[in-house]
Amino acid sequence: MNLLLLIGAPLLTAVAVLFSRNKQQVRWISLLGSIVQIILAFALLFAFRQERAENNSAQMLFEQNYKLFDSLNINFHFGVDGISVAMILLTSLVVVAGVLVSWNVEKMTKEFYFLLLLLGLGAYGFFISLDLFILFFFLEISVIPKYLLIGIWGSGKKEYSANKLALMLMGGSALILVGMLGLYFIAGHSFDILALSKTDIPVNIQNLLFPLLFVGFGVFTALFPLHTWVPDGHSSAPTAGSMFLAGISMKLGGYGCLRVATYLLPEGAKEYANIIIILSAIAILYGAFATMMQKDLKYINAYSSVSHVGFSLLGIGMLTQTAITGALMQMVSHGLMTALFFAVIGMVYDRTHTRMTGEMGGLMKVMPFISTVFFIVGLCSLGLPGFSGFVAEMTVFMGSWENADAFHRIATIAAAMSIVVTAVYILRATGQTMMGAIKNESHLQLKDAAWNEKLAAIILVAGILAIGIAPGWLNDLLRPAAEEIMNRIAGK
Amino acid sequence: MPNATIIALIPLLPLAGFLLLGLFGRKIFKNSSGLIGTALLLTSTVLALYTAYEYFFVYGKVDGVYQQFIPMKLTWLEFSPGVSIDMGMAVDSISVMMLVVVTFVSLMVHIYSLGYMKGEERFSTYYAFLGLFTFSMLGLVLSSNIFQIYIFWELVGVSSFLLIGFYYDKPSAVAASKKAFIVTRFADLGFLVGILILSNSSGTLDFNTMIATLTSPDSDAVKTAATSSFLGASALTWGAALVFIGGAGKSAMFPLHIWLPDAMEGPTPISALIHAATMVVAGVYLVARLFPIYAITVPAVLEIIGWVGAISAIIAAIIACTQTDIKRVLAYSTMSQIGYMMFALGVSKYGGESGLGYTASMFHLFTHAMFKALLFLGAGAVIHYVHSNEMKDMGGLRKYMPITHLTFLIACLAIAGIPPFAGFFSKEEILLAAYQNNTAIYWVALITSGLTAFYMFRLYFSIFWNKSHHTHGESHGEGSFVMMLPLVLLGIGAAAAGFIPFGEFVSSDGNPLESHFHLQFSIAPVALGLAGILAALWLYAKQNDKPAKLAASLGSLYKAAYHKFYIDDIYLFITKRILFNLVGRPAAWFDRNVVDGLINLTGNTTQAVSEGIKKMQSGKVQQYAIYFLSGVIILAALFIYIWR
Amino acid sequence: MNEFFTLMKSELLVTAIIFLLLFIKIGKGMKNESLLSLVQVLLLLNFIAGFFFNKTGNLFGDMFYTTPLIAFQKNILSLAVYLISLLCSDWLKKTGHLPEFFMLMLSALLGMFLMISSSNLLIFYLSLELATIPVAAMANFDLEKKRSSEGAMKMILSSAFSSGILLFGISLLYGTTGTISFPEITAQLDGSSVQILAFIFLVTAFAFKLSIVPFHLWTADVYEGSPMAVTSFLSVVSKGSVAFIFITVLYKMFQPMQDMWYTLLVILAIATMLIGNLFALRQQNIKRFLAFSSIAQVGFILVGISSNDYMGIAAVVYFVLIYVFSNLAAFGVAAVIAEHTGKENIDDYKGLYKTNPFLSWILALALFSLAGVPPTAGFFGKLFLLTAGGAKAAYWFILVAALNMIISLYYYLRVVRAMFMDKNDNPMEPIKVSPVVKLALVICGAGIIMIGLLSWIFEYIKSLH
Amino acid sequence: MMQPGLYHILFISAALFFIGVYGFLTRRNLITMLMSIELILNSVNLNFIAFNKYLWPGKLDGLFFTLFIIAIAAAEAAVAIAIIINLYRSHQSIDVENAEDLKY
Repeated sequence: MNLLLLIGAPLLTAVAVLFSRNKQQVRWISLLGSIVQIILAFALLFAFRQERAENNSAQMLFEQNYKLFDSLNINFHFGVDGISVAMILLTSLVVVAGVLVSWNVEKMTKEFYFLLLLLGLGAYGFFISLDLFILFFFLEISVIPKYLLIGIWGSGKKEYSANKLALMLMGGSALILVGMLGLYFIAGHSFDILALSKTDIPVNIQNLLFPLLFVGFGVFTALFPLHTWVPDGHSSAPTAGSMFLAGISMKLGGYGCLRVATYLLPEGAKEYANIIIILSAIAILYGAFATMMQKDLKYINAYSSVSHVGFSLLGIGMLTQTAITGALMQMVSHGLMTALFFAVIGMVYDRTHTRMTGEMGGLMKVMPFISTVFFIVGLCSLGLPGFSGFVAEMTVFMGSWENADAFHRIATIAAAMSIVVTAVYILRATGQTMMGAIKNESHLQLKDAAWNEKLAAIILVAGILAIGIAPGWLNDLLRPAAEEIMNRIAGK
Repeated sequence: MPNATIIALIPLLPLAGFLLLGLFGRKIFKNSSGLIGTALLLTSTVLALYTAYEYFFVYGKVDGVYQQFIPMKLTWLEFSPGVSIDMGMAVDSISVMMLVVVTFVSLMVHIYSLGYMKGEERFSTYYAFLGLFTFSMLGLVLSSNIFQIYIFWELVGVSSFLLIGFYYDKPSAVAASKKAFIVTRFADLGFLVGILILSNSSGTLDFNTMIATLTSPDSDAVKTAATSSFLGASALTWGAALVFIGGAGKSAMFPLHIWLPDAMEGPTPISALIHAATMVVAGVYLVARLFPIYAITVPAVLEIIGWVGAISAIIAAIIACTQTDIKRVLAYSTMSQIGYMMFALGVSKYGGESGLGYTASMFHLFTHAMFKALLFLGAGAVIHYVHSNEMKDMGGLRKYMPITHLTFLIACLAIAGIPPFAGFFSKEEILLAAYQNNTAIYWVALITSGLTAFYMFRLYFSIFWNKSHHTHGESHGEGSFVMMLPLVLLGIGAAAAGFIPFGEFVSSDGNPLESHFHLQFSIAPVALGLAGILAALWLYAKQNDKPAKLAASLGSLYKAAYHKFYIDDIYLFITKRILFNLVGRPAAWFDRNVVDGLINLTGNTTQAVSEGIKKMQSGKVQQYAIYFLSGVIILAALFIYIWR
Repeated sequence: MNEFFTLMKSELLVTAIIFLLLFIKIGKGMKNESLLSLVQVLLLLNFIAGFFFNKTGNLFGDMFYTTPLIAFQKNILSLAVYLISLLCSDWLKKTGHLPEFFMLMLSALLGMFLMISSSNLLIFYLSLELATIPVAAMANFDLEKKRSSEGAMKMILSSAFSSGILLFGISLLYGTTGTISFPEITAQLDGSSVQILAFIFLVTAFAFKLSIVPFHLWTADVYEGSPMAVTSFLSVVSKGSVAFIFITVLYKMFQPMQDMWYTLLVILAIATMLIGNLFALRQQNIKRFLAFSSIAQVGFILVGISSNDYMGIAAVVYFVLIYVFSNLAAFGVAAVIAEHTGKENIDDYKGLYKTNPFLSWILALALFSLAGVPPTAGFFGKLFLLTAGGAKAAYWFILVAALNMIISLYYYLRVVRAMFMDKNDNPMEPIKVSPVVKLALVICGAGIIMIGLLSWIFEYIKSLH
Repeated sequence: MMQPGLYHILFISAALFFIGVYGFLTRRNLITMLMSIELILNSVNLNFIAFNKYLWPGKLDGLFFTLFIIAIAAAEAAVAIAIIINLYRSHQSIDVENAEDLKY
């Protein structure tokens, strides 16, 4: 199937939104467009499985290559493997959910949806491009929409957060840029990932470039200690903004860490693996403990994101096939989960007009649906079987444990401890907001979720359950791709 | 080979109930939900009994040994070739026995709740949760893969959380449910790491393969694992011990027992189902599952298990003597009885006569399920009647609720180990096993049995005798038929279950083990039991101040026991003071101020610098020229004198 | 003779226009509007004509030479002038001395044309002055404004000073080599310290015109003081032209000294980017702000120049082309606002989006392009400059440049934030943008988006040399 | 009676140059600053002439350059003075220190 559709659909939708007359039109057009995207994503999934079933064992499927800047050997080179497919599915789900939950955005609706769709566009492009330059292009595209979304439609100290986010991400991309150019010149003027993966790069160069690339992408995926844009950004962003930010954008970083940094510079990865492990183990525990102290629901989820994303980085650092598979699963799972969490928080906030856990209570009585979803997402994030989080984390643990030395194992155990802390803060949050007696009398009149919110929640819950109950399909998708990466790391 | 679909249906029917009632209960089945749940469970109970019959009497035995069948096994998640989480069904003597226990008790509770929970606002939700719990428990029982058991383990945990917190608007209930979940979760951490170690050293997650590899002493897996030691203990020892920690958490073994008493905040039938008969014995079941590994490969850990069991048994018994909330008394007695089962495993060996402990433990598990469920349901009836958990609000109820009284008495006798009731036989075997293998534990157990009799009858007397009941609530009788039926059925079970020749069916290695009685041996415990009963009679049969005197004379010991030996407070100290104040708060502060501060600092310094150098742009054209000239001179100097 | 006409086509055209204006002036004159539109048409024609009959060749005994690339560079400049004439038409209509203004501007343009294709120090010097002095006069065009004349004064004095230094350098070069024609000098270079001194003196002149730190201090004041049209002319056209000739001088004339001037460029580039950014951080006046931002941009151009190969040339030309659109769009919006409301402070832009979405979007686009954020063309321009600079594998140099992009993003976002996010109780009233200006702005916006995505433009530039 | 050599002349021109620079940097009167620039330019002219005479007598590049410099200097001065006059109109003084509104 033609991958350009994945870029074309959001682009057309965005343009259509620009030319639509009234808010209602804008909403429906975006919804339509995002549904088309979901359809495309699933079509891609099935086409992909089909190809694999006909054991087409090419590393990348549906490759397309158009010349862009010929003299610089920059090409529109597209192609997908299991990882990209999984990420594209995630993106499409989050996009449609985001469109749905922001249904009653009244302020500058057109611009809002336009930026939202642009963000999605960037993600799709990023996940399918096999040319570093184009990859970087799409990565950068998504920065400014984030800035505007937070700055214009956000709440709290939004300007500050928006600035911080934009600048830190820009810093990340600056590092990426340098590493990218380094690769370009080392590999004899080529940005092509597949070509680069064939060339063997001198070790000293790898050790020089790997930190640049990994940290660069790491900023996007909240690599400790460069995660500080996450709490502020998430907490100030509008609901859909946080959903996209945590659900999609943070995944761009993780994907880059793996596909660019680790895959292209395996020696560098080995060199720095231990540092990555230490940092991510710290992030996991420290994020979890920091979360325990938060009172603001969005901060709770933001910090828990730091902690959860730590798992995917940990998996990458462990450099075993299972661990990397787990890391990827964690990306997908966390994407769905955290998007859902932000969606629910948004729903609660729209009704109670507060995000402080202390000011709520007993919401289960007045909004059973929302509370149930809240509870489900909580269980998912504390890694309960049947939900995606469990599958991902367990895979990471199993993979990490394959490294037989004490260092890796201690790191793994440290990471595993977080499941207890997670339980603590999730149950506290749930207990304070959903359970107990109703603190605020005015909450008695609150309404339960509307159709669009219900739909959004159901879509994401379905995703979570699909992974949690039958993880096989995702595993089949990711494992071979992880194997490719491992082969390069193992020097095969 | 038993029929896979039939066995699969046993757990799946309750799940269906959960989904049905969970999704549509609030609207469609508002009133019928209870019946639906009960009907579904009835079916699976029947199926369970059928399976048991088939297994034990049709094709269980192959040349005299009960085989294990795996009628179905699906790969759920493959980590790497050979290492995968499978969803399988292991059918062997203990799993079948557990199937019967779980479905039966669960059915009783379902029926009982029809009356007890009548008119609850979230009636259907309640039954949905019951279904979920039953499903997860059955899944746990049937697991053929250590990760599968972990999965259902967690599910059991969460459904218990849901049920404890069923009255979610009651802060104490919320707190209790949180506590239960988190404590067990903490134990599960150990379980998880244990799984990682065991699976890694055996190269599989499948029970049978794992046991096979780890119990054959010459397999290189064992060798390497034995050599690779950490803090002086071999990897396998660690793995087994950590797995046991998981079990200890669920089974409320000391010191992870603190959640169990609080868990009584849930509806009483729940306590009967989860916190007496089924979930809390999961730990015992887990150890029994991996018994060969413990017994053959790491006997040291088995030793520990034995002691943990014994200590829990006696501590719980002591505490139980001092509690006034009847459900808490029962909770502690549960803990104590599970202690019995644990140390029974602990003192057992693998195979043959020396495997008596194993059989005894399973036997006790079986009988205990009967009488403990009965006790809780009875207590439920009482509470339902007097609307209070406190002993002081009770007394002289025997006239008002005869059936309850009778069944309760049977249960008390059973737990006290008075022949010919069920408890007697199982306890007998346990004591025998302990006597044969570990005398120290035997003495502890003996004392405990005395205490057990005492506190149980303290409970019994102060509910049904003691002060004559000051009249309230005569209006309604002791409870509807649906509430009495389970009592009667369980009463029969508690009375008769002991006569089952248990060893025939369940033994450590599958070979039947005929149980024989040594009357001279059983004198001591029975005597002690009677002594306890008499003490209770003397103290509590009539209202008097002897108990107070006694408590006063015991002084600090009584106080300590009354405050549960301050274990809760220690936990509270660790979590609140240390984890929250010394770890969480600093972490949060550090993040906001140091890490984030550094990021902001870079920004602020840039600002400051730009503010600082603004004088350069002074607006004086001649100064510009000076800069110009100095630029020229510096560059010239650089390039002529330095980089030339 | 025929060759004379083809090779000097663009110069001749400009001269023709100048004389036409002169005759109109000394004749009975015309109404401003009609004259303006006439000039705009002429400039458009001039721009179009720039695409045809571009040959390689030289005249006057190697004093003047041209190539298709040079012709293209000249064309970029004439395009810029044309856009300026559109963007500032509101202001131009009002000014009293329209013909003079265009005569000055065009003669400056003529000077730049000659400068770009000069191959001899004498021509170079003459054309440089021709490109400078009229601009100084233009800078003073708001005759009654104090600031205007102050800016003009600063400009003329500093430029005179710098040309003094330049001349001294030239004289030394002449002394050591005995010639003033580029190729012969190249042959004569031996790297003696006198020559190095001469080289430094020469470079400072370019540095002055490009406003490279520390020779940049006049820039901001002059930009702020002079009328918007002049400011944009200074920031775009004269910068671009000097950048072009700078490349020629370095790559051709001083090729033997390349190691030396590489180091020099690295130093200057870093200093320029840093100082420019740091000053831009705290500017309130939009013109001053853009002045410093353009200084920082020059720093990036230097990064590109440092590569010393065709990639460098192509990248710089491409970047200047994009820079023309981006910067002119920014100045254009600022000009419109200043013209209608007289407001030049960034704080006045608060809440602009509410009342003037069109202007806000154009300005935002321009700023994003300047900041180098995709999908705007600026992203490609900056990236290619860095790619060119990276050829020498000096990663830390690229890193510094890349990190500077963060600072620049910060202050560009300040303006965006003011327009889109900040609350304002009394934002500017909606501005009625005249169709001509609107057209120009749309052209700029289209350019900003298109040039990057239409890769053949870059390919075309790369193919000329 | 010795002939003045190249270096004498170069010395003089250098002196002139620096006097000019000094004047430009120190004088407050715009006109004087302009005059100091003229000094610089003249020092350059001297250089050209001297180089041409002593080192490269064959060609006349230096001489021509000088002529052009003089011409351009005149033009420059003209514009500069025009601007200064205009400045005087607005500031009522031609002291450079009175024209420092644009800064920072």
